[in-house]
Amino acid sequence: MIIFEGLLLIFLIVCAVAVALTRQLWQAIIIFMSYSLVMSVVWVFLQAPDLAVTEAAVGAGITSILFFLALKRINAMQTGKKGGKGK
Amino acid sequence: MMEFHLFTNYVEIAAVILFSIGFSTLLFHQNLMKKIIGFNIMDTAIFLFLAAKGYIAGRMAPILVEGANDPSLYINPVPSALVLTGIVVSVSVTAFALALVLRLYERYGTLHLDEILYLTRGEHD
Amino acid sequence: MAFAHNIPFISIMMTILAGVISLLTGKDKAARICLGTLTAVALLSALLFAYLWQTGTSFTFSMGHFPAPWGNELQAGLFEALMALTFTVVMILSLVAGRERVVADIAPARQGLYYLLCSLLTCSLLALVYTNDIFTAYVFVEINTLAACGIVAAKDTGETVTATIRYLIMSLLGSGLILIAISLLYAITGHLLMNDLLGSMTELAASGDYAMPCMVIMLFLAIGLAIKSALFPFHTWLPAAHGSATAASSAILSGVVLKGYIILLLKIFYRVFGLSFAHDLRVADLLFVFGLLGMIMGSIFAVREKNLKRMLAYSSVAQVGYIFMGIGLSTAIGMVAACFHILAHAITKPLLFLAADGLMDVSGHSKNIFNMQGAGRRNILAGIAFTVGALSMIGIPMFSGFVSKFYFVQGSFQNPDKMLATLIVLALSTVLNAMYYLPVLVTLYLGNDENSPYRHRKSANSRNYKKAMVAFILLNFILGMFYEPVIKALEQGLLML
Amino acid sequence: MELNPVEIRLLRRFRKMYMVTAFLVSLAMTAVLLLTVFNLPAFGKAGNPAENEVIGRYIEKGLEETGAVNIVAAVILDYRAFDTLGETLVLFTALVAVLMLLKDEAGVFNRRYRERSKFEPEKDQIFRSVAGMLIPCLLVFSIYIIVNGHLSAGGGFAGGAILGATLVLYNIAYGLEKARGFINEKNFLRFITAALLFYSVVKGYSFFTGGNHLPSVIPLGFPGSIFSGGLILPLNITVGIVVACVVYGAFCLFNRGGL
Repeated sequence: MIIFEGLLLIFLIVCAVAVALTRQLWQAIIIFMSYSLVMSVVWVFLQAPDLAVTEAAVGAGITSILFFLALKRINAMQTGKKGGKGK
Repeated sequence: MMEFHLFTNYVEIAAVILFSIGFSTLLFHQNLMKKIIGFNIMDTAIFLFLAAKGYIAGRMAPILVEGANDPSLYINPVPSALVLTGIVVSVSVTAFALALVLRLYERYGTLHLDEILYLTRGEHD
Repeated sequence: MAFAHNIPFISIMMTILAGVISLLTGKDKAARICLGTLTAVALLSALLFAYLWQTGTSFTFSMGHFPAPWGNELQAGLFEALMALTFTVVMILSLVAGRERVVADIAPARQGLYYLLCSLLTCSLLALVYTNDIFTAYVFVEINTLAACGIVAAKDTGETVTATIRYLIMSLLGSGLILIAISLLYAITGHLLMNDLLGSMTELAASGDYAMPCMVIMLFLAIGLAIKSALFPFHTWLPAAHGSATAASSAILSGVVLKGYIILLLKIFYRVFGLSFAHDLRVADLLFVFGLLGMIMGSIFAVREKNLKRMLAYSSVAQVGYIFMGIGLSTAIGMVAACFHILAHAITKPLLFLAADGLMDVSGHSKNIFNMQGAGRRNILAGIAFTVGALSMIGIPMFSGFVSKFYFVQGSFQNPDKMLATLIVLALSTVLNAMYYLPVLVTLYLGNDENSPYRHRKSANSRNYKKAMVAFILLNFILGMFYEPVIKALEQGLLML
Repeated sequence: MELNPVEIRLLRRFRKMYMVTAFLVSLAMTAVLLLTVFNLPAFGKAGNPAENEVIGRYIEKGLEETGAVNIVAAVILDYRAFDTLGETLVLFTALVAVLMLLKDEAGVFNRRYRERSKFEPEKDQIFRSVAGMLIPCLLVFSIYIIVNGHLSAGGGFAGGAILGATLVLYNIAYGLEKARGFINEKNFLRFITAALLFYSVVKGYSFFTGGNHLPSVIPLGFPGSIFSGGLILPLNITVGIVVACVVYGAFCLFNRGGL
């Protein structure tokens, strides 16, 4: 059990470093999403089911939706700008 | 009586490493979206730390089973309550920060904080 | 139980309800609700202050049916009541005086939300002042941060939005440090209520356990709150945010919001660690050094600044340095002086920002000092207000700024180790203050405006603006001349803390 | 805006310095925190400082005093309810700030980018039928989580987030016009204001009676059944509505700058 938990924790750290180093924003967001999900699994191990449910719904769900919406709007603006004027 | 726990606190060690990574991403990364993700990592790391501090090996989650209310059966419910509050706070802050970033992108067409600062320099008299 | 004991709770609930209801009303109604609620809260706080002054006690109010270590709790003494009163009065006067500028700067659809955020900001400040629970304090710090960023970003220019994101990022770093410090605190003591924390901390200090975690906790709490209240090396966000927001926001942010965090820090010093333990941890010395550096560096930045609002913002950095220097002196009089300076700065800096707004009004809305030649002659009231504020900040007798400097000097005499440094830096800082405020005054009154296109521009300020400015000026004189009762109240209040 | 070669070189050097400082600061911070963690009470051991009389009472008397089986729900909605009121206000503040920043009064964003990013869904039958099956399930699931907040893990925040996500899914699948049939801007603002008003008034009542040592008249109900826990059930529902509204509102504002 401890080994599995340790692996999950190492996975979290790798995810956190990867977010800082990836070049593509959407990759960073997906990595962050998996980070949140693994975090909620860790919380199940720590006997905190309330947190696990909330983190899965709010942390992984809502936060990721917000990030993707923001990214979508940024992409829309990017194509809009490129079409408009070459600044 | 001081004790020195090198590897017993392994969850806390992971939590503070994650905290430092998130903190550094928020402080030093130039991309605003990455900064916000860094902030989220920093906050979840603190929540992991708190959850670890509430955990007591061999005990159950604080949902009473059949009315048994012996404190030595359940883990500490307070950290869970604090973290629940914290998660919602961090989502709210994320939404606000993303809205600001969108506003900035609309105006300057970049997510790079240095570039934005360079572009604003000419604006104020 | 006396009615007065309900006042902290009623003040907080009223501002919450005002904020929530404002979402449905139009912009004018939202402004009226906000100002009406604030006036009621100010009156109630005055009542509470009078009650506590007469009885000479402090009390706690449990939020819910469970007593303190299980439920949440508010605590009110003279110090808290005085701060709540000052904060609400400054909020009201700033909002009244800045009303026209809000109408001009902020899009009509946003004005209702602006006042809503002001209500919530007051709610969070009151909760920060009254709360007795450190985690509740964290939650309200976050509301404070979001609402403060919101009222900066309400004026929709590139400059303000950029300033807001910088402000937000620095604030989040501060919040992160505060939250991990609270978690560590919980891990080693198991308490969140300040009184219980003080008990555990005293035990830990006596036994010497967890010395390293205690040190780190104090350091993180101090740095986290210092970032949010713009102590010198962490001040980088302040000039942009305070210099670019609309006049009312600048006044509220510099007068009130910065002080909320300092009060939380004071409560942590007194009620969580206890003064002697906090002193042993050496964090006060760090704050003292940063404070001294801030007093000099803030003024040097201000001397070089040609943008009037940014100059005032840098001056805030210097003044926050004074407050932290007073806390860092770790003497009784030093603390009183720091608290008095919180009040003095809270009524002086909003006055300066709002006067600067009136002066910019008659100079074509340029923030540059060179475009304000003779503006003090064109807008007489704003000129007088700016003069009063500047003289107070320099520390001329009869004005509030002088009193705090006087007590800072007295406080330094109690601590021989830090006396020399304090006195030298105080003198140097006074000279530097004069170096940037006096040239502005000279420009305002003696500047030649014959070639200026605005030389015939008359001030078009409303009567409300004038009334609020007169009130600010009077407050400044009152605090500068009849300071003894205030000092006495602060001394007693700090003992009750 | 052009930079000359000297400036570019300076900028590069600055960037290198910046990276080095960043690395050193992070390293120092990690070291300090690790040292602190080594000195903390041991992980997962009984009898740590955090396990004290406060927790004892929560678990021993929680059911009796609040009527909730889930002690975490009892703590956040009854014992430490002031924190949770603050937390709901944080959500509200964030929503107001986002509304202020992204509400597109003049429709500038829509006009400029409408051709390139579509806000109305494509007529995708498969997606719609899958959504049609999913939405009722999600709705039931979220309501289950909300109303069982005092009995099992979950509660208003998690359930409200799922409810909000369901609304978002409905909006994506069936389009804005249909979603506006039951939640438009006016409705939305009224919903969230009413929920928050109810929340603050109810909690204000319990704070007031508690602070003045008056008895509360709210029955706690039979432990373990749905209608138990006194105020916790209605408060969970209110919190759920607030969270769902905030999620849906944030989605609409991010997506097209209006509700």
